[in-house]
Amino acid sequence: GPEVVAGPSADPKCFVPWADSTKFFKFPAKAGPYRVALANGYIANTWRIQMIQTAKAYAAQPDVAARLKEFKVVSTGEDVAAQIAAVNNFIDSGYDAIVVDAQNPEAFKPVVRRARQAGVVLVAFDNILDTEEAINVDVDQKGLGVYWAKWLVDTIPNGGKILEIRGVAGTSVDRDRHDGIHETLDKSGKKWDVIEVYGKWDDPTAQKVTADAIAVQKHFDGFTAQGGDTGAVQAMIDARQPFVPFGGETENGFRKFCAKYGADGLKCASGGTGPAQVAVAIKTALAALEGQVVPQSVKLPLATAEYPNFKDGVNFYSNLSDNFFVGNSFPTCGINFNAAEIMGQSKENK
Amino acid sequence: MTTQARSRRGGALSSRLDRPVVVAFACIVALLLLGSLYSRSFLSPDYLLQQLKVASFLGVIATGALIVILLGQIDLSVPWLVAVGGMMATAATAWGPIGAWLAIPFGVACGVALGLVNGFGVAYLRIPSMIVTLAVNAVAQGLMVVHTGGFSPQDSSSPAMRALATGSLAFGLPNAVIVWIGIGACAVFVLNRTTFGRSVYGIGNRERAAYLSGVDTQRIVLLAFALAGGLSAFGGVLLAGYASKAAQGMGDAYLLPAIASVVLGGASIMGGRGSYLGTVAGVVLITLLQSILSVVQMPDAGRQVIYGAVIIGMLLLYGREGAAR
Amino acid sequence: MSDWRYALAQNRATLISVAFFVAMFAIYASNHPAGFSANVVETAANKGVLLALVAMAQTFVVITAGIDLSVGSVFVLSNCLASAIVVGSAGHAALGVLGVIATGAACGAVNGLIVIVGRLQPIVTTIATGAIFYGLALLLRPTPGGDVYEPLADALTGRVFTVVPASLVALAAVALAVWIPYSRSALGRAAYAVGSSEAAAFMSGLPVASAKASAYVLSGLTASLAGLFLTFVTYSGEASAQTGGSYTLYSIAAVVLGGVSLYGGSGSAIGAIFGALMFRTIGDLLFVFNLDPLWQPLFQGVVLLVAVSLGAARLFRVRNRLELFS
Amino acid sequence: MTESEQGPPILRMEGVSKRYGGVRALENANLAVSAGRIHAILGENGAGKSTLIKILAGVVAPDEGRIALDDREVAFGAPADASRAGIVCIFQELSLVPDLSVADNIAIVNPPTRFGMIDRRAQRRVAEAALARAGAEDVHPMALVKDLPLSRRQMVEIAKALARAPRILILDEATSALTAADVAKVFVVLKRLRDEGLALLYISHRMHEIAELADECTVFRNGSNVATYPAGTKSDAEVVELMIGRELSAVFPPKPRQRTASATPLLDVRRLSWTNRLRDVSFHVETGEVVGLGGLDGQGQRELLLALFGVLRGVTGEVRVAGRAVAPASPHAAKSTAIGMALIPEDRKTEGLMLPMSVGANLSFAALDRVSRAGVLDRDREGKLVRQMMDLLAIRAGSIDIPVGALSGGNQQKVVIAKWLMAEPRIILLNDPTRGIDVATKQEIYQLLRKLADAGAAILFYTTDYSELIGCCDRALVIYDGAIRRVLVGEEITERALVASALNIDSDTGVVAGGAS
Ligand SMILES: Nc1ncnc2c1ncn2[C@@H]1O[C@H](COP(=O)(O)OP(=O)(O)OP(=O)(O)O)[C@@H](O)[C@H]1O
Ligand SMILES: Nc1ncnc2c1ncn2[C@@H]1O[C@H](COP(=O)(O)OP(=O)(O)OP(=O)(O)O)[C@@H](O)[C@H]1O
Ligand SMILES: [Mg+2]
Ligand SMILES: [Mg+2]
Repeated sequence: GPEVVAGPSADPKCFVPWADSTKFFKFPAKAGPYRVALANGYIANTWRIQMIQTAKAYAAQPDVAARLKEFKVVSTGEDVAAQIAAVNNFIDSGYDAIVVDAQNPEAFKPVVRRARQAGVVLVAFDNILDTEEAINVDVDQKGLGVYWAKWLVDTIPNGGKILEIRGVAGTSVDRDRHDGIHETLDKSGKKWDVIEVYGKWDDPTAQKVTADAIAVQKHFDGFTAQGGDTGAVQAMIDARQPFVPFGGETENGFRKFCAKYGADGLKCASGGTGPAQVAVAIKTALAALEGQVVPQSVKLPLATAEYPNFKDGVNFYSNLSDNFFVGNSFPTCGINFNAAEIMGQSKENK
Repeated sequence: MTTQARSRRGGALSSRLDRPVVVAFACIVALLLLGSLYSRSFLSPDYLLQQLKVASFLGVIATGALIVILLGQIDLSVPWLVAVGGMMATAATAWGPIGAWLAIPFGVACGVALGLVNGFGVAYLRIPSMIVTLAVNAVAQGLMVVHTGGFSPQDSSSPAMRALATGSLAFGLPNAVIVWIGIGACAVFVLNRTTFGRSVYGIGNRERAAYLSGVDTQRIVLLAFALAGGLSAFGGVLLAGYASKAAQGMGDAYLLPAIASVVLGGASIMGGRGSYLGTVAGVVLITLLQSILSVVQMPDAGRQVIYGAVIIGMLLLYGREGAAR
Repeated sequence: MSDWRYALAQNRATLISVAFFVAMFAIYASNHPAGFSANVVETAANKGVLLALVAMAQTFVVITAGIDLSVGSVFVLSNCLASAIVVGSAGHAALGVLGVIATGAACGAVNGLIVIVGRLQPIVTTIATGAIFYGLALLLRPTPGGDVYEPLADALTGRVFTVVPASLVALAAVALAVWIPYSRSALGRAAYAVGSSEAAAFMSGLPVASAKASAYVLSGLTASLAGLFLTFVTYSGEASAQTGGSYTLYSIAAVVLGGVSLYGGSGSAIGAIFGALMFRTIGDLLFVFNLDPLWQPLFQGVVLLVAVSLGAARLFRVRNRLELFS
Repeated sequence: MTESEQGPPILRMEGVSKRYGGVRALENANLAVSAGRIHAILGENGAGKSTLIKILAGVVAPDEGRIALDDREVAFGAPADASRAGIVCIFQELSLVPDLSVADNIAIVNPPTRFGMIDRRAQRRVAEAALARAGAEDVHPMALVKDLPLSRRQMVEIAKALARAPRILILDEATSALTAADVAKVFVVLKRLRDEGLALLYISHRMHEIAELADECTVFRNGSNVATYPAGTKSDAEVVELMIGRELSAVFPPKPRQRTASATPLLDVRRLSWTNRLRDVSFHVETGEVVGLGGLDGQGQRELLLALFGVLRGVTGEVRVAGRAVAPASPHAAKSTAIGMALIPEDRKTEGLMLPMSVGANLSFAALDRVSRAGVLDRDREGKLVRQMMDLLAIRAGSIDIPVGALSGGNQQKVVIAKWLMAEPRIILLNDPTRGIDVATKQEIYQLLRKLADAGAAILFYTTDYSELIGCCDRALVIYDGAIRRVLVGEEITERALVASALNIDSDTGVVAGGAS
């Protein structure tokens, strides 16, 4: 297992500790090149596909490739037990570091223990692990909710009726973002009436529930969505609901709409962390393997853009897919994928 | 004996209304009235048209499910055939001006192709449909993942797809509903007035007897699955038009509702019995139920419980098998 | 034909699934970077046993010519429940285990009641009850979490005699304690009879209702054992609709791969268990072959398609085409 | 009624009625059964015999009426109740479970158990004993029922009933698929049971069986009992009149004079072989000819019909239709106009009909090409043809829209025949088409066959009933072990000749060559 040491970390600009109390790890330095594995769960959506493309692209960058002996990716589907088995297999097969996008953040206690015993560096991202024993590269999900709500509070002068389009029930991401939104709204002192629907982070579903809500409620003063935002805007357009402020995620399609209709009232705050966070996770893993000091919990910055700052080719891409997630730059970590790079990656390989 | 007691004719020689269909439509009205206690808007034309529009996607998909269920089979490949339809159509849109024309037929054709694989497995390899279609679903998912990752595909819908799914021609009637009516009319015709339809009912009732009657059962089954695949994909095309883009998970929410609406409409899951009108009722019921539960702010847990309980309650009203004696 | 030829013919489907599993696992283990080690087997076993139990649950109902699309939900519900009540002291945890099992059996009883008394088709009944059970799971665990009595979890996911995975021992125990006595009892055979021909079973004066009811109750019970085991593997509970849905569908695949007829009346849970282990090994093959990550789902789909198509080989031996229709 | 030689009835049914929708299956029916007697029930198809039995067995609940057992009124809620009261029934639709073994089936109700589990050794002993008692030692107790031919299943069904030690044993056309040899064995058993003091109810459409077996007969017509009399006190003609309410002329239509063989027979089969079940079968059927297939059951007759109809795979040899070589690979191909074949299958419930579908839809199902254009049905034409066929075969159905499963067995069988006639075949293959059919209907079918032959069809007719071979066929092919053993022409077709060649007893030496396989 790693030694718990005092901060700061080797690269304090990139590896920002989550809180003042965050521990710092120092693993015994190993000689490279390393065998690193990515244990992904579900794969069949754009976010995950993009994430895997990014991981491959990052691992192929010359300075990273030089430090890697092997980079292996396995996707095990929805089933958390299969993912646990995959991580165990990686441990047994002698990989030096394992990067995980967990299906269920709570389910990895035994795995974390096993990795520790085997001296394997375990780094979780996106859905981080509920543990202080492994490294988490963490998005501030609650902070994202706070960000959207704060922006709505600032943009809508007198409060009003908000449609909150939630994600998948039963997940911690959904809960954290929801909590962030509500705490902020409640504290604002304005009067808010929030209607909640579940859009499952999916455009058609979000569109359908939004359309239903508009048909029944007639009018909203603001929107906030955790995903499926493009669909939600589409539903506004289809229902001829006048454009109102919208705090949402970082889908390319959403930003396209925001750029196009911003002047007509669709003022947006678009924030989130794109799939490129996998690169930060790999970077962290490599740093740990090399014996550098890293925080147990790394706080990822949010990639945000607000009305009227949507610029084609910079923070959205009109010629690319709507499903593409745009928040891919972490300048403090020297990670700055542009869209074409990610989407074109395997085309060049093939 | 159990089958005879409450049996319905297949291939309608008469067009008397089924009891399940009548009750299902009554349930729809009851549901709306119940909803209107929460908000008058549930009875507004806007809301109802919106529901019909959304129902038409499920309606198109459930049409395929009905045909397969009438055969006594089941199609579990719906989720990813829907996705294939939407994603392939939008991908074709990128092929310049021809692409815009080809988009819809191409998407549907891809669904038909995978449907043919289903049908081939069921009819010629005699693998239980539940499992071939499951495998084909997995293959379709695999293909779409490769497709998304490897070809940075276009996934915005063509204007034609948009118009088909969201536009409206006359009297504010959404085009999607018109498309559904068209497909429904074809389905009713095919099931009731053609040798194909009659054969489907026959095979669903007793495949062995149909085979010995000189019906080319294998070809019929193959065709039925191809048709179902095409309809799933077309549902995906419409859905992509509605959302103005295609995405991988877009079909996930359609498998169980499609089966449930067919059965809520009075069809027997064992095959050979069921009508299109019933399926229409089932589709509207499911759509309304989901929508109302979503709008009345029911937490997700409660929504699931009520959704399941209402389906069972309604089936107990009219969907029961005959008693053993 | 002599006796053993009949016995062989009647167990052929099960034996084939065993053979296929052994062959596939041999390919997997011999290509595994860590080789055929106790760790590798334990990992595979802990994962395989979950699906094996769910497949066994599915088998009970499929034997009666029904289908249980709520097994996945019962599995998830039991997982959530176990993560809340199989905690604390040993005694408390033991009571919790009983509570989980009882809940699973109750879920099965609800299904059985609706199918038998309500006379609804099993497939829709269980779609609907599946939603209800999932809703309850969500009520219990709005977000992932919970805990489990660790000594028990560690014992059951570890090894006995340092080499044999405890999970396999537990699976064998469940098969011996639940499946064998049931399938050889008069009630179990009535369940087979009902699945083969309900009319004939009724006319023969068999207890059709209790045969079906027992199948559904045992299905729920076994599914809850799987949920319990998931809790032991993950130390937590999660109300995941995806997990429920995929386990339900995989259980059907496993049952078919294990030679259980979806038309009812034939097959055994032993076959289904090996079908499940085989299905899991398909997933494991990803690990030993170096595939582009984006091609992995396609690879799995194609292997599954090929595996289920292998059953078609028997068609070449069919001389009388009418045999295809039974 | 004389009750001198018998005790008081142990079972009485009084004023029993049962309606299915508008159909009166039973109307104020009465029946009394005594111990130590075999009581036959006669009646045309749809007279209500099976319904009566089902009520007695607890399968169907009567609308009104009472049942008294040993003078105590009883009401059976389920077959298990009747079974407990000692009433065991062999139903017209078999009640065997296809996926279970013979032994499992025989011991299905009360299997011997040890520690709560079925004791398979004991069960096997029970099964072997029951099979031996029924005279079916050739059935292996571990064989699956679904793998057995129909005639063996009937024997298993009988064994199963015997194993349950009944007080009252009911056989509803339980011998309809059995050959004479099996029937003889079963009769020995039944007579012994009677002598042991059981009450037996026996339903059959075979008059000679009833003559041989019954002590007492009750005739049903239109759901009511019309007469009860001691066996042997009425002539066949009188009985038939009681059953159908009118006199019946000669049973078989007259045969035409012998023809000379033509150069190109309509159906010409040469050296047809299939696995080890058919060996070098060569024969022909002329236009206008009815050729019978005889022999013991299960000697390959069914396979021969299936091979011609394109159902079997790996058939070798040559088949010519009107001089042209054909090799249909499916019934679809065999039905095509180029070949024009029809097969009336063995089991109407699983092979001939879609029971829940309407009578009309069933009738037109094999002739969909005839009632459609470019795949679109012409409903007027369909309705017309359907009604034509219903009239032609005098099918009794409330309407063409009711499910065919609601018809009586005999009427269902007529629907099977009619649906194939609607397809206008040239070559008609029949697989035991009169099984379970009453005398009057049988007669209609014989006449129909002759009419079809006269109109230019070639008919190949397998039957387990010798009298049909004798009465109906121009020639009879006797099959033994997959090969044609003997061809009998015209007057040569006699029961003696048929039995001798069926058993493969060479009429010259009188030596039996091998047993049944
Ligand atoms: N389940 C049913 N539903 C509707 N009608 C029925 C049903 N069963 C029997 N019937 C009708 O009841 C009448 C008596 O039928 P039943 O089977 O008792 O005749 P049967 O005397 O046994 O004739 P067969 O000699 O043909 O077997 C027939 O008209 C039949 O159509
Ligand atoms: N399904 C069956 N139907 C008929 N007979 C059977 C069946 N199964 C087994 N038998 C016969 O019953 C006897 C006992 O069978 P078997 O040897 O399988 O059981 P066993 O050895 O007592 O039990 P076990 O399987 O627990 O070892 C054998 O003679 C066997 O041929
Ligand atoms: Mg009868
Ligand atoms: Mg009959």
